[in-house]
Amino acid sequence: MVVKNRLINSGTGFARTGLAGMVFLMMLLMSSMVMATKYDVVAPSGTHEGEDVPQPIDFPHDIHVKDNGINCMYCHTYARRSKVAGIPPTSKCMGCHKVIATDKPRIQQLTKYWEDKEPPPWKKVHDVPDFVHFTHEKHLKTLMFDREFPVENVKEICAFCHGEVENMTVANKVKPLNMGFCVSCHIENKDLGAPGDCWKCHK
Amino acid sequence: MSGKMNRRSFLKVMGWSGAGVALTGCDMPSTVTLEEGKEDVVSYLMPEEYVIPGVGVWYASTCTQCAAGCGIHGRVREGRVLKLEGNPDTAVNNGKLCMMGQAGVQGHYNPDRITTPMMRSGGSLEPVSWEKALGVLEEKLGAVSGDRFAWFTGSISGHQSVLLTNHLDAMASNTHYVHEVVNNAVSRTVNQDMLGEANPRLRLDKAKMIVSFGADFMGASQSPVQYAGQYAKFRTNKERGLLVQVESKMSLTGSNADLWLAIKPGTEAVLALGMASLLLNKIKVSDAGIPSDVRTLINDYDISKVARITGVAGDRIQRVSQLLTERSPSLVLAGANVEGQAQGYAATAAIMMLNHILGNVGRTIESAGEFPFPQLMAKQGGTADLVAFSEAATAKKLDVVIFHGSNPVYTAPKSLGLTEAMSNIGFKVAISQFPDETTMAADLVLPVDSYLEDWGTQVPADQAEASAIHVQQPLMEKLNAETKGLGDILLTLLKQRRKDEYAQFEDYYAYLRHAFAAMPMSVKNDAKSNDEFWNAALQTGAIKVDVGVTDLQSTVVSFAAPVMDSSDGLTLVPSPRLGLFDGRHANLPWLQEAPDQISKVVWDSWVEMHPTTGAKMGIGNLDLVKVSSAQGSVTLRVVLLKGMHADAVAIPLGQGHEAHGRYAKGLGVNPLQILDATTDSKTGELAMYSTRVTVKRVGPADSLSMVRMGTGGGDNQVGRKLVGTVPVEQVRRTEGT
Amino acid sequence: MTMVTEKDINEQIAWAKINTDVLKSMENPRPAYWVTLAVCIAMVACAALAEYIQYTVGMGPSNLNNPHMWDMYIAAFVFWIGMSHSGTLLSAILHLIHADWRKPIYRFAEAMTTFSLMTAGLFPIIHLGRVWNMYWVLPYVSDRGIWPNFRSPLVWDAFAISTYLSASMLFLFVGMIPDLAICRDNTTGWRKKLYTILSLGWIGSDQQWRNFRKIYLLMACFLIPLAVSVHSIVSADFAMSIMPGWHITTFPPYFVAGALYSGCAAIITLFVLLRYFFRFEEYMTLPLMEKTAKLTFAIAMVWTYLNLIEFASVWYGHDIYNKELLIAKATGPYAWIFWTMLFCGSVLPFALAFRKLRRHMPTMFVVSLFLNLGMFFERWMIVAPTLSMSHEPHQWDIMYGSIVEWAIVFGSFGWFGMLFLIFVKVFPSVSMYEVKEMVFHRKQSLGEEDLARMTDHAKPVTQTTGREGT
Amino acid sequence: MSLDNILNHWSDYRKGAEEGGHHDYEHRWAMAINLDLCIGCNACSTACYAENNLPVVGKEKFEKGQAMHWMRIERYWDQQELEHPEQGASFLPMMCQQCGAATCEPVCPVAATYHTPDGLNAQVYNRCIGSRYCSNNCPFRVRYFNFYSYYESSWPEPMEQQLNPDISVRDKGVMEKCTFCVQRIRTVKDKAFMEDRPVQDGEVITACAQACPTSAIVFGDTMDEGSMVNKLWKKHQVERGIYQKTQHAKKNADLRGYRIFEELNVDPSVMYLERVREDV
Repeated sequence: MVVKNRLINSGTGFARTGLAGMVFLMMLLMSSMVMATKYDVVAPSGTHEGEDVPQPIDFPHDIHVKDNGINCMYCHTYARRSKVAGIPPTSKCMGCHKVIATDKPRIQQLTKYWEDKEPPPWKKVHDVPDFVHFTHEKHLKTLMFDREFPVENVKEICAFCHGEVENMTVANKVKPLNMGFCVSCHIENKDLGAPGDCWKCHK
Repeated sequence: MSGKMNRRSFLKVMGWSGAGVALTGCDMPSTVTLEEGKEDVVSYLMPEEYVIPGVGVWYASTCTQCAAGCGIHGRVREGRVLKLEGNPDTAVNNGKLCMMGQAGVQGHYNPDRITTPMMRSGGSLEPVSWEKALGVLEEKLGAVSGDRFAWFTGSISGHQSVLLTNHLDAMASNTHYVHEVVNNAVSRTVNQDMLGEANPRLRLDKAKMIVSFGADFMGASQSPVQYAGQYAKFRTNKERGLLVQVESKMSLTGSNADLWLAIKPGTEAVLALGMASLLLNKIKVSDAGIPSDVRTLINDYDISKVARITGVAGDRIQRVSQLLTERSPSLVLAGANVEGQAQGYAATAAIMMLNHILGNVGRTIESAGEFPFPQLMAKQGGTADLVAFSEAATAKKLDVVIFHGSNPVYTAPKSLGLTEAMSNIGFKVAISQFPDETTMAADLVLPVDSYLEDWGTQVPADQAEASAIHVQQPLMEKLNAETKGLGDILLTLLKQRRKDEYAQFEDYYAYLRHAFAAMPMSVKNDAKSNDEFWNAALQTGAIKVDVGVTDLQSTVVSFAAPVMDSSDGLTLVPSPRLGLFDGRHANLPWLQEAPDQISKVVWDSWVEMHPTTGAKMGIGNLDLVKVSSAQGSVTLRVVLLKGMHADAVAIPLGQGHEAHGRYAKGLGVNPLQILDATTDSKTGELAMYSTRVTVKRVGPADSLSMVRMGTGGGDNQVGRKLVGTVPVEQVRRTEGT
Repeated sequence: MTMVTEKDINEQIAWAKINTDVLKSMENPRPAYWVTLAVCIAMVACAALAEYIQYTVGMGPSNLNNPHMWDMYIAAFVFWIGMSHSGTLLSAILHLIHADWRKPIYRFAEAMTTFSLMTAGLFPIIHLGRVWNMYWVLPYVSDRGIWPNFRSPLVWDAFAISTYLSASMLFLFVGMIPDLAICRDNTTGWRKKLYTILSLGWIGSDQQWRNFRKIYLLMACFLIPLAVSVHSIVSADFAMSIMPGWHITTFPPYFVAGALYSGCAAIITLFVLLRYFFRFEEYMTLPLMEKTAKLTFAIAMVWTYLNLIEFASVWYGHDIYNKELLIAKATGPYAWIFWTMLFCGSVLPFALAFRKLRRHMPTMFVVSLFLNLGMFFERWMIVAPTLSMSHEPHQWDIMYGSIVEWAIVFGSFGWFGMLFLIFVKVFPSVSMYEVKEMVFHRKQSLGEEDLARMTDHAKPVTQTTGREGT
Repeated sequence: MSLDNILNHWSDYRKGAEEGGHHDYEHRWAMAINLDLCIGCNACSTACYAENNLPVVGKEKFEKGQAMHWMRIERYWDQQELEHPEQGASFLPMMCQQCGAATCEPVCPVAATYHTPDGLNAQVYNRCIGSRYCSNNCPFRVRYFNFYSYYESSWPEPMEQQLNPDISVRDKGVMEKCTFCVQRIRTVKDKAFMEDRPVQDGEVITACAQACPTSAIVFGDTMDEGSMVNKLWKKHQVERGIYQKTQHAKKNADLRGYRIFEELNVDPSVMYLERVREDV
C-alpha cells in the first residue's frame, strides 16, 4: 500500500525516462517489501548563509550539547509530540540553573526574566512559510523511532535541517529550508514513505 | 487562587507559530524568502501538561449570542480562541451550534469593541480610568435609592442574575426591566394560566404532527438549535412527522413545512377557533374542561365563516383538523406573530386550547419539573418592560439606570418616545461591549468582557430533557486589559454597598468557586472535593440538575372573542431572523454576509411582498418603495416573494443602525421605528405585528445585494434535478420510515 | 462574372517606378499619419493604466465574477488569433498554389499576421490572476521538480502561439530580404544602417536567389499546418471543456474558418486604407480587391455552413443544457449580440457577391469593418453566454465588462494599429521584387520580352536591380 | 503532475474514471446530505467562514458576484404555478463535490489543482497562477476566485487573531474552494500515523457537518466499509464511478440517493438524499 501511494501521488520529481522510472519503481517495490525499515536516510542537500540573530540571551548550544551532552529533545521537548519543536519553558531552564552556574551573567539574565515572570522574547531562527504544514513529530517518528535509531544520537537527524547546532552558540540557519530542499529529500527517501503529494505540505 | 494563576498562565497568548496571519506568499515574489529573527516566539513560563504549542485544545463554555444558552467548545491554540463548536455534553444543543453561535468569535475579536471606560463630558464620551468611573458611579448610586434606580437588561440568568438581584435590593429598588424583542412573553403567561408552568418542555420529537401558527421555532426562537434538533427527530421518526405552518410571512420554519398556508394577518385566532369547532362539533372530540363561554364562542365559528375571514380554504382547514385527530400526539404552537397582536393573549390562548382539546398536554408538552435553584433561573424578557420603562422615563421617575445586554434606544418604536425620554434619566450607565445606540446615549460606559473572556453561569429558559446549569469560562486572556467581566463589575457595585458581605470575594471567579462549593451534594454527583466538582463542571461545561417529575395541569382559560381590525392598508410583519436576530448581531460581518434564508439578501434591508400585491400597486421586483405607518416611514427596496399573504408586507429586523460599529452602521432600515405603540390589554406586551402600513413606489428597480440571480433563473430549478422531492409514501415504501 | 477580365496589374509598369512608388510610401509621413499614431499610442496608454490597476488591485475591477471567470479578454484573444490567419493564407497558401495575384498584397497581410499575433499573445497573460507567475506554464527544470500540466489546453496554447509567432515573424522577415536590399541601396542615415543589417548582405546573386526560393517555399509549407493547428488548439480551450456551448466537436474547423474570415475582412480594410493613403492604386488594383472579396465571400459561406452544422447538431443532439443555451442565446439577454453576429457574418457578406459593390472602395471598407464586428461578436458569443447560463441555475447571471476591461480590449486595437503604422513607414508594405516578378510574368504571357529596356530604365535607380529579374 | 509521473504512469493516466482513474486511493472522503433534514439555516455556511479563513467581501463586491462562500445554500421555489409555495422552499447546500473525475483538474495549466490519494480535488494556492480555467470548467460553479486581496479589508485588527493557523490566507489572484476541511483530515491522519493505527470513522468531521443543527450532513471515508457514509451510499445504491455504473448499481429507482449532474460523468463525492414532502 505504502509503495503504491508513493507511485501515484508523486506530485514532484525530476524528468527521467519511462524505462528508468519503471526499473526504479521495481526496485522500490522489492526493496521496501524486503527491508521496510532498514534504510539509511539520504540527508537533504543544500546550504544557506544564515545571518546572526541577536537573542535576548546568547544561549550557548555548544556548551549544552557538546560539553554537557544534553539531548536536543530534552529541551525541545515538543518536537516528538507536536508539529513545532517549541522553545523550552523558562521553568525548564530554571530546573537546572537554580543551582548551576548561577554566577554567570547570562544565567543571571535568565533568573531576572524568571523573577519578573516574563519569558525571554526569543527570536525565531528556523521557520517555514505559513502556508507550509511541517510536523517535527512525524519526521522524528519515521527517521528515528521507526528505524530504531538510537535516541541519544537524535542530533544527527536534527542536523539534516538545523545543521550542527552543537557547534553554534546561538543557533543560526545553515540550511535553505525551501521547497527544493524538502523535495529533494522526499524524493531520495521515497522508500521511507516520504510523500510526494503537494497537499501533504501545502495548506 | 493558585489554580487561577496557572489558568491565566496557560491562557497566555503565545507567539503565533504559523498562525496564518502572515500572507500565504501567494503575492509576489511567489516564493517567500523568510528572514530569520523577524518573528517572536514566546515560550511558556510554566506549561500546563496538556497544552502543546501547535496543537489545538478544546475548552467548554456557554454561548450567550442569544438567550438559548447553548453549550460550546472553543478551540484554543497558542492562547487564541479560533473556532466555536457545539458542546456534545449539553442536552440543549447536543454538539450543534447555529450561525449566530459560530459568529461569536467575531464579537470577541470585533474591531469596534469598547476598550476603556468612558464618561460624558460636554457632549461627547471621553475615556476615563476605572477608578474615576467607579468613583462617579458610587457617588451617583449613593445619591439615589428605591425605585428611582433601575437595571435594564436583556434576558439574564445564573449567578450574574443573582448578584444583580442582590444589588437591586442593596439599592432598595425592585425595578429590573428585562427586555427582549424576540420573546415568547405572551405564551409564557398563557402557559402559566393554562398549564401552570411558564416554560413547559416542548417535545417536537414526540409529535406526529405539528401545526404551527407562525412559530418559527427553528429560526429566531427561544432555542433554535434545540428545536432544530427536535425537528430532525420529528422528521426521522418511524412515522415521519407532518409539519403544517400557518402564517402570513414565510419563516424559516415555514419554508420547511409540508403544507404552508398563507393566512390573513391577525386572523390566526379565528382559524384556531374554527378548527376547535370542527374538532368539537364535527369530529366530536370531547370538550371536557372548556369553559362554557369559550364553548359558545367556538360555536360561532363555522367553517365557511372562518374560511371567509382567514382566507384559508375551508377544505384545507377540514383536512388539517382531521389529520390532527388521526396523528396523535400532535403539537399546536403559537408564534410571535400571534402573540404580538392587539389581542395577543386571547389569540395565543385560543391556539393553546387546541393542545388541550387534542390531549397533547403531558404528551408533547411536558412539565419542565421543579428547578432546585429558582434564583438562578432565567429572567426572561418581553416588550412590556420596554413600554413600562419608557413610561417611567417619560414621567421622570428614574434617576439612575444601568443598561446591559439590551439596546432599547434601537429597539423601541418611535411612538414610545424613548429617545427623548432618555434625557429625563439623570444618569445612564451602560455596561457594554459595543458602541450601540443605547451605549452612545449613556453618560457612563463601562467596557465589559466578551463572553469568551468572562466567567459566569447560564441557565437556559427552555431546558432540554436533562435540565442543567451551563458554565461559562474564559477561553483566552483578555484582548483589552481595560475590560472587566460583568460578574466582576456587579461584585464591585455590591462591594460599594455591602462591603462586609462581599469583601471575602476577591473577584467574581472567587465568588463562583464559593457558590459552587456551596452547592448541594445532589448536583455534585459524588465529586470527591470541591475542586474536583469545579474541574468536572469546567470540563463538561454543564452541571446536570435533577428536576424531578411533575405533571402539567391541562385547563383552558376563558379569553376574549377575536376582534377583526377592519382598517385598511397592509399589515407590517417585522420579521426577526436567525442571523442578525433583533439587530444585536448586525456588527458581525459573517452574519451580514450570510444571505437571508428566504429572500437571499445580504448587507441590506428589504420589504417582502406578494407579487399580486406588487402588481396591484404597480411595484416590481427591486423597486424602491416607501413604507409608511402612522408613526413614520422607511424607504427601501422590494423583494417580491410568493411566501407572503397578499395583505402583509414584511421587513426583517436587524438593520438600520445609527451606531453599533463599522459593519452595522448606516445599512438598511429599522422597521421597529415605525411600529404603533398599541399593547395587548392582558399582558401589556407590545402588539408588534398589528401595525398597518401603506406602500408607495418612489424609485425604479435597482440592484440589491442578493445572491446572484441575474437572469431570474436562480429561483427555480429549470428542470434540472438539484433538489429532488419525493412523496412520503415512496419513502415509507423504500425506507420503511 | 464577365469573361472580359481586366488586368490584375498593368504589365507595362516600369520596375523603376515600382521601386520609387514603394520607397516613397515609406517616406515623409503626412500629419494624418502622426495623428493616427498618436491616437493609437493614447489607446495603448489607457490600456496600460487599466492593466496597472488590475495588476496591483487584483482582477476585481474588471467586473469578472463567479460565473464569468473569463470574459472579454479571452474573446479578444480568440479574435486576434483569428486575425492572424489571413496573412498565412495569402502569402503561404496562395504561394503554394501559384496564385500570383497575391503578390502585391501579401506583404502587409503578413505583417498583420505577425502583429495581431503579438496582440493576441498579450491577452492570456493579461487575464492571469497572478501575471508575475506566467512563466510557470512553460516546462523548465527547477529544484522543485514540478512541471506544467501537459493535459491542459492552455499549455498547448503557450506552445502553439509562441511557435506560430516566431515562425510567422521569420517568414515575414525572410520574404522581405530582397526588398530590404533595395531599401538599403536607396536610403541614407539610420535607415541605411538598419537595412544593411537586416538585408544580410543580399546582393541578388543567383546562389542567393536559389537558396532564397528554397527556404521561402520550405517555410511556406511549414507555416500552413502551423496556422491550422494554432487555431484548432485555441478552439480546444473551449472544446476540451464540458460546458454547454463549448463542448462542441466542430469547433476546430469552425474556429479556423472564422479565423480566415476575420483575417480576410481585415485585409480588405487595410487594402482600402493603403491603396488610398499610399496611392497604391496601380498595385492594389480593383481586380485584386475583387479576388480578395470573392475569397472572403467563399470563406464566409464556409463559416455560415459550419454555424448551421453546430446549431443543427445541438438542436437534434441530446445535450439538453447545450440546447437550452442555444435558445437562450437567440432569445435571452444576449440575443441582440447573437443576431448582429449572424447578420454581419452570414447576410452582409452577400454584398461581396455584387461586382458593383466589390469595386466600390468605401462600401468595401465599411462592409469589411462590419464583417469584423460580426466576428468579434462571434467570439463574445462563444465565451460569455456559456458562463452566464451553464449547468447551475443558481449561478445564472449576465454581466458586461467594466471600464477597465474595455479599456484593455480597445487598447489592444491601439497596440495593433501602432505596430502596423510603424511597420508601413519602416518596411515596404508592398513586395517590390514580387510585383516585379508578377509584371515580368504577365509580360511573358503576353509574349513581349524586353528585358533590356526594362533594365535600362532600372539602372539609374540602382546598380543591383539589373540582376534582379533573372 | 510531474514529468516523471507522466512517464512512469502513462498507461495509468489513460485509465478512465470508470476504472478508478489513474488513482489508487488511501481514502475516498465523501458526504451524504439529507435534503429532507436541511432547513437552510446557514449554520454550515457560517461555520465554513470560521474554519477556513474565508474573507468577507462586503456589499458592493457581493453585488458584483464576487462573494467567497465555499458553502452556499441555494434556495429554489418549486411549484412555480401555485399562488403560494405550499410545500415551502427547496434548500440545497452546495460546496465542491470533490469529483472523482473532476473536470477542473485536467485543464489547470500548472496543475495547481490535482487529485490526491484521499480522493480530494486539491487546490495548491501557491502554485495557482489564476487562469480561472478550472472554475469555468466546473459544472457546479463552486470555485471561488480572489478578485481582490482581502487581508486588510476583511480582518481588521484584532480580527486577524481569529484566523485558523492550519490553513493559509489566500491572496489576490488565487482560486480557492471547499477542501472538505483538509486541515482537519490532515490533523487526524497525523495523529493516527503517530499512533500507528488507521483513521477511525467519525474522527474527521468537517466544520459544516459538525455545526449542522439537524445533522443533515454525514461525512466520512467511503473506502472504510464500516463507515456511516459508506453505509448510506450502499443503502441508497449510489456507487462511485460514472453514470452507467451508478445507474446499473441503482436497482431500486425509488431510493432517495442521487448525485447532482450524474449524467455529466464527473463522479461527485457528495450524495444527496431527496427532500420528502407529504401531500395534505
